[in-house]
Amino acid sequence: MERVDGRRFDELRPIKIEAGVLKRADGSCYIEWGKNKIYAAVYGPKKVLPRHLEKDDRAILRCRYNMAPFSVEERKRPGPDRRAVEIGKVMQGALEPAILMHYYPKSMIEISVEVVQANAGTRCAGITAVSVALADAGIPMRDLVPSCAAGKVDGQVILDLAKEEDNSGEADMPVAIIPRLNQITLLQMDGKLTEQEVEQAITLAMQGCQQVYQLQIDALRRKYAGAEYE
Amino acid sequence: MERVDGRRFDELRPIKIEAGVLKRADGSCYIEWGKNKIYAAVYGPKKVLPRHLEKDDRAILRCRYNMAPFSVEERKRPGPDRRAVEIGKVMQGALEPAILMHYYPKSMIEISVEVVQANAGTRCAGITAVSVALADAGIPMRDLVPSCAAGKVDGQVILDLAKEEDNSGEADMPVAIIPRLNQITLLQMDGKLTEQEVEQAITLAMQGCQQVYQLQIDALRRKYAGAEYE
Amino acid sequence: MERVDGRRFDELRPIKIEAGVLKRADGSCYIEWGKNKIYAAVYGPKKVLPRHLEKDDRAILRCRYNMAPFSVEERKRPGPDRRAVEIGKVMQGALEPAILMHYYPKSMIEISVEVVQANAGTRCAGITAVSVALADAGIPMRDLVPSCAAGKVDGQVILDLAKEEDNSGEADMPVAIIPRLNQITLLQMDGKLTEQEVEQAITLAMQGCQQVYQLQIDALRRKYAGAEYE
Amino acid sequence: MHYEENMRVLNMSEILPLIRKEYLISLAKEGKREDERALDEYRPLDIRVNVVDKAEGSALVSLGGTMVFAGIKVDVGEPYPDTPEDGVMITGAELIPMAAPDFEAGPPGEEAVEVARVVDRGIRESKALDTKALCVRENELVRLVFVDLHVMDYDGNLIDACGVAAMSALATCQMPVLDENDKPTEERLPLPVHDLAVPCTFVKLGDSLLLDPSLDEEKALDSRITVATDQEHHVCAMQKSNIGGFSLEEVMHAVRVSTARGEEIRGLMKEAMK
Amino acid sequence: MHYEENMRVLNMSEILPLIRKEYLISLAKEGKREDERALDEYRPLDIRVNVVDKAEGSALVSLGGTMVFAGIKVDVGEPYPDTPEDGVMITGAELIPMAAPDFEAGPPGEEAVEVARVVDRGIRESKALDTKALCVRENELVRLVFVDLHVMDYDGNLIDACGVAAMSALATCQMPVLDENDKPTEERLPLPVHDLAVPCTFVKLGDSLLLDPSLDEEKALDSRITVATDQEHHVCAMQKSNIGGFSLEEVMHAVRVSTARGEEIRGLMKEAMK
Amino acid sequence: MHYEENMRVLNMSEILPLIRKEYLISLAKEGKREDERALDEYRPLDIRVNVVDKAEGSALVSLGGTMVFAGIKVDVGEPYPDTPEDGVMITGAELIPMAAPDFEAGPPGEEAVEVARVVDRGIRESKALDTKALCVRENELVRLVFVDLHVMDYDGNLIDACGVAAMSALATCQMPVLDENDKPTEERLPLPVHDLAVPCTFVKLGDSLLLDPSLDEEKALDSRITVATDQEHHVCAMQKSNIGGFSLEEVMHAVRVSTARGEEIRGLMKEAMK
Repeated sequence: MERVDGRRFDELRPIKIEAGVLKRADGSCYIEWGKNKIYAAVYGPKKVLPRHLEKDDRAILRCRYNMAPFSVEERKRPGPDRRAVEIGKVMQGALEPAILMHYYPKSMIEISVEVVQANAGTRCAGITAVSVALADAGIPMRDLVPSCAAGKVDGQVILDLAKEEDNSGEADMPVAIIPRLNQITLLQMDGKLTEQEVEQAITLAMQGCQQVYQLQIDALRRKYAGAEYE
Repeated sequence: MERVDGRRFDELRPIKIEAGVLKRADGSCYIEWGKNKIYAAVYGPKKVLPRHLEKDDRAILRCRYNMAPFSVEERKRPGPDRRAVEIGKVMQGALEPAILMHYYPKSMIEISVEVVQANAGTRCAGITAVSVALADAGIPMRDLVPSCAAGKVDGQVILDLAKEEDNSGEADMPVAIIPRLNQITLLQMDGKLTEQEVEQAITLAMQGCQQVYQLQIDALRRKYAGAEYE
Repeated sequence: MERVDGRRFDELRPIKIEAGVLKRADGSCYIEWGKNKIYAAVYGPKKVLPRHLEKDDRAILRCRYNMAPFSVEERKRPGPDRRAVEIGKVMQGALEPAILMHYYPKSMIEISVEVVQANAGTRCAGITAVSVALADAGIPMRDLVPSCAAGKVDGQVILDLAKEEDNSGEADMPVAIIPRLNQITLLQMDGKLTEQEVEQAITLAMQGCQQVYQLQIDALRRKYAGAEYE
Repeated sequence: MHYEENMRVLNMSEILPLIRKEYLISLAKEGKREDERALDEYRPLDIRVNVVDKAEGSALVSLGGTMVFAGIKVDVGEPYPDTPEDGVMITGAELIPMAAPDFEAGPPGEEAVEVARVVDRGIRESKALDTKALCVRENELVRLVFVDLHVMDYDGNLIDACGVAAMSALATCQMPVLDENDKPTEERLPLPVHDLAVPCTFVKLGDSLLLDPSLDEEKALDSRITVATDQEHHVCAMQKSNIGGFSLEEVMHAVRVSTARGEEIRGLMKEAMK
Repeated sequence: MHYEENMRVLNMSEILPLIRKEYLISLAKEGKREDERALDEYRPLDIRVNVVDKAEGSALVSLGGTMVFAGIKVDVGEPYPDTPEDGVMITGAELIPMAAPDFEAGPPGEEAVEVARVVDRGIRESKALDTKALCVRENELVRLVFVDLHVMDYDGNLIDACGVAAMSALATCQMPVLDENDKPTEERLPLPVHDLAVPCTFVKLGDSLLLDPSLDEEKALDSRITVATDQEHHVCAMQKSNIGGFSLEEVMHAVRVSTARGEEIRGLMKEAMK
Repeated sequence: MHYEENMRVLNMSEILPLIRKEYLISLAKEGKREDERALDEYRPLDIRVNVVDKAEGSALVSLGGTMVFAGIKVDVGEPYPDTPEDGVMITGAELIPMAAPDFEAGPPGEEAVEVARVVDRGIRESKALDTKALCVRENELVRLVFVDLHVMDYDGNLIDACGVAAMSALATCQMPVLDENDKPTEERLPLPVHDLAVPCTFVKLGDSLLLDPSLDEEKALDSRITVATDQEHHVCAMQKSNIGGFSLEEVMHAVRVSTARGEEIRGLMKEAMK
């Protein structure tokens, strides 16, 4: 099968990750993933506001996913819509299992993803960027959380759908994993897949995540050259 | 006069009341009143949130009246509109005098009415259902609060207007009473009535309330068979 | 140059100021400035709500500017819009330097301006009225804050633009001053002015402010006849 | 009476100490009020119309220390689907922070909503405004009449002050005539107003009904009732509000007083509109 | 397993004491549940359709103590610019304060948004609703299908109860036929529904997957997964939710059980729709 | 000076201890700043245009540690009734939580509103954008130009960073040409931009005016003033902001510096747009 941009079925789009790109945030990351341009920032651990959300034995995690009004074809009204609210929620579910939340009782970690230019796969790129930003912020984690989608286009299961592929495709399945634990912490799917195709797609996406994982580590290495990671 | 559904001028629509229909609520009631289908729920007494609303010497009562989007002819946007806010307020005024609020200082009783199918008279049916739900929740009361409307159609004062009668009628007057105290705790009216007709309509509505009162007691008897009520 | 309403270039529209016109407010003022009709009210010093805004060493000031829905040509939706939010902010910046905020630690002063009829220059009239209302409320101040605009119409710098002049004019510049300190505490401008014209317009506006200052003092004298002011 | 004692505990005001309430009740028992009015007497009522140039109709009403602007703006738009031949009246009330230390900025609370809806109902049900005459083209285009109530100073009894202000502003409203393209022209025509509905509000303090409650009386109230009447002395709207209850006799007393006082207020309105 | 221990600390429920969770986990390890169900067994599921006259389609679903109304209203409007030939389905869920002591009034929170979106996705991706057949005039006018989920009683597993309610209401919906002026007539036609998508939700407690979690099981959960399947046993939507993770094997187990149970639920739906 | 002492108490920053403010003031008195700039010197200003494919115009501006995206989307719609022959420019600013630890999610606060309105005013009043040329059909259809400012990193002086970003994005914006049905085509045309307005912002610290305040200088400020100038060195917008005041001389100093620095910034903008 020939893909629209000439990639192999198991090939990622070009990915560029840079850690520590913002001044104010405690940790930050910029990612270009194909034509996606996304920033991630981490603030915290800090005091919990409003107070009644505080947990005695661990930190709480707040995740915000937002698209700039000019990041998509039709101008988007500012502020998160229902899609963004859902993505914020699944991002939290994908990332929190990797963070040592009990290291910071009674505190809050705030995560932001801002999509400046969108082109299919923003949630995977966002999760990937956030976990680099978390590392940049010095938040202790069990592991980084790489993320990547698989899908089905023209009857074939392929990795990391571009916008055109997503529009015409039969299924899309974003996945995130904690590599050291071999656990899937993000899994969504829409489209139609047989049981076999589901297994095939998850397996392929998990392999993609492993590639993304290396890129995350490289980015942190570049930023903290000389420091040991892994 | 022949009424649209063949009722006598002083006859209620068929009413079916069932207490204790919801699992989570502390007290609940389902009422079918003509074509109205309404649920009432009571939570509490419980902690007051936000705290600054707390009263040292008694409970506070919060009333919510809401219609499901599909309960009326034209789809209603979710959430209470101005009409619903007003009904919530008069419901509170109708019910609170019957509740022994000073038994529960620094606490809150929350009441919900959800209209699933609407057909004229939802506020009367709602109040009727709520006071059964309050009894089901074991909240101590001076009495139940039955409610019923009277109105004027084709020049005649009649009881419990159906939707078609309300649309073509000259006046509608919802009433609620505390039977033991013979006090009117809900009274609204729109339309045109002479002084004499006002008196006639209130009297008729109060008689209707007495009938509803028996149905409330029956419903509680059915639920708490063997237990003594009254 | 002949102005639309026959005024000289440095002449104000007729201004009528009355202090102490509202019963509930701690201080109040009604101003008619040309065709503008505006009320100002002051509440406080009072407890700060929400508490986390409290300052240990001084009061906080909250300013609200609002137009009645019927105050302008096209009906305005109730509640402050973005223009009103900005005016509230610059009003605060104009007034706060004149108030002895550190006299009232941990407290709050609330200021309201309600425009009932609008006709160019509402923010200047509002600031003028508020500082009379502050005096009426007995809030200690370094000085009153008179306010007045200058602008450019048909190539000439003139004082206090009427609605028709503002619509056709080349520039408008609202100014407020603290006369005793000779400080400019409000300064906005839109339009096009040369450096020389800017200086000319500010100077003219400051002279207008001095005239307004006398009217403020007169209004307070009328209200507190016999009492000493200045 | 057993009931009364219970009610007293129940409704004890959180703001005014019980002792203050007892005092007002004992006064009322003797037919007296703090400001020396009779129980069925209004505070001074001042009505001024056409007070805002930018509004098509306007009124400024002072009732004791309560002060309210009503402003009317007339626009065009689509009718409601269930009344395709009727113009639309939309009534809103804003209890702005200027009017009282405890009024908050923001969307109308339940108090403001109730005021607007009771005022609206009185006028609507009296058929004072002939909505049929406000139809431009059936099912397509009708006049929209916006009635905005702007409460500047709150010293008790908002509903009556707002009701009189709204009715006076409507009755003196001059709406722009439309041209053939449905655009407003300079020409003006009065709104089709054929009645003057007037709401009268009472509070119950102990066993007494007090007309036109002052702020203090409102704070101490057990219960409140409003009766709106029209020119022909029909009752066109009623609203029992707040906690507490009324006997049938008390309601009928309120109806009778409202009919009489409503007529007097209509007199004042007509005077002001001259 | 090192991972497991960490996860336990991480996800310790704030509501239910750790001890309660440990108990449920130990039960599940033996394949047991508090209410004596098997791990892959549903609670009693009751489906009633056409329960609301005012809705074009409706269903009342009880799943254990969870109770949900779904109501369908069909209107007309413009298509989305990127799908000019497709009718539009809009799914909303309200977790009203009636349903649980901790549900707040106000706009839908993230929980309600997720429920609505997962239910919507299952139905949409199964192509159960033929949106092409809901086009009136390309680029101009299409049917809008509003699916409103009104949760009355919340006793765990909202997604499955809502999914079954929405699908049943759609499948029995009778929409009004339009006349030549695009106005609804009295004539009725079924919605073009060609499939019955069914979501199945599992929670992970320790190492066990439990189908159709009760409220207590939800409170103790480590992680949740939903798999929606269609008539032809295709997977049409998946959603991993909450904190925690799954192994590939666990996901595939959930897929297999969902396919089997989905078929049984479709049977109940068809029975109810007769 | 008596005034100065009072002001110092009045405006004492709540965030930065008084001692820090005193230090910055004493530095400024000697014409110095913490980052070694002159009082009338900008931090490094980096402008990049066409950074977002999906936007018709875009710019990424870094001013010291402050970073702002401006994105332009061009649509069509109705003109405002009072300007039937003019296209419409709508400027919005979002201070998203990413940009600073104390920026909250939600609708724009008064800070964001002021930034957007001051930036908008500078561009609008300079007549940089020829709105007449954006009219499609008088009274009916005009181009809508949405300018969205997305603040990613906040390190002081938002207005100038946003003003430069908005102006640069507008000046390089390529809007789609409309076909005969008013639908956008693939063809592109530059926006009719005829000037480059530039805002220059100063804070007053003690008796000194500091151009382009850093975050710390902003926190310590007594007062702030912005002067926007155009190509012909006209002043086209001014805004005094925050607490505190200026003498006439100080204002005129700000005007003179703004005129000179504005010209330099225009040079950088032109360089970036090549």
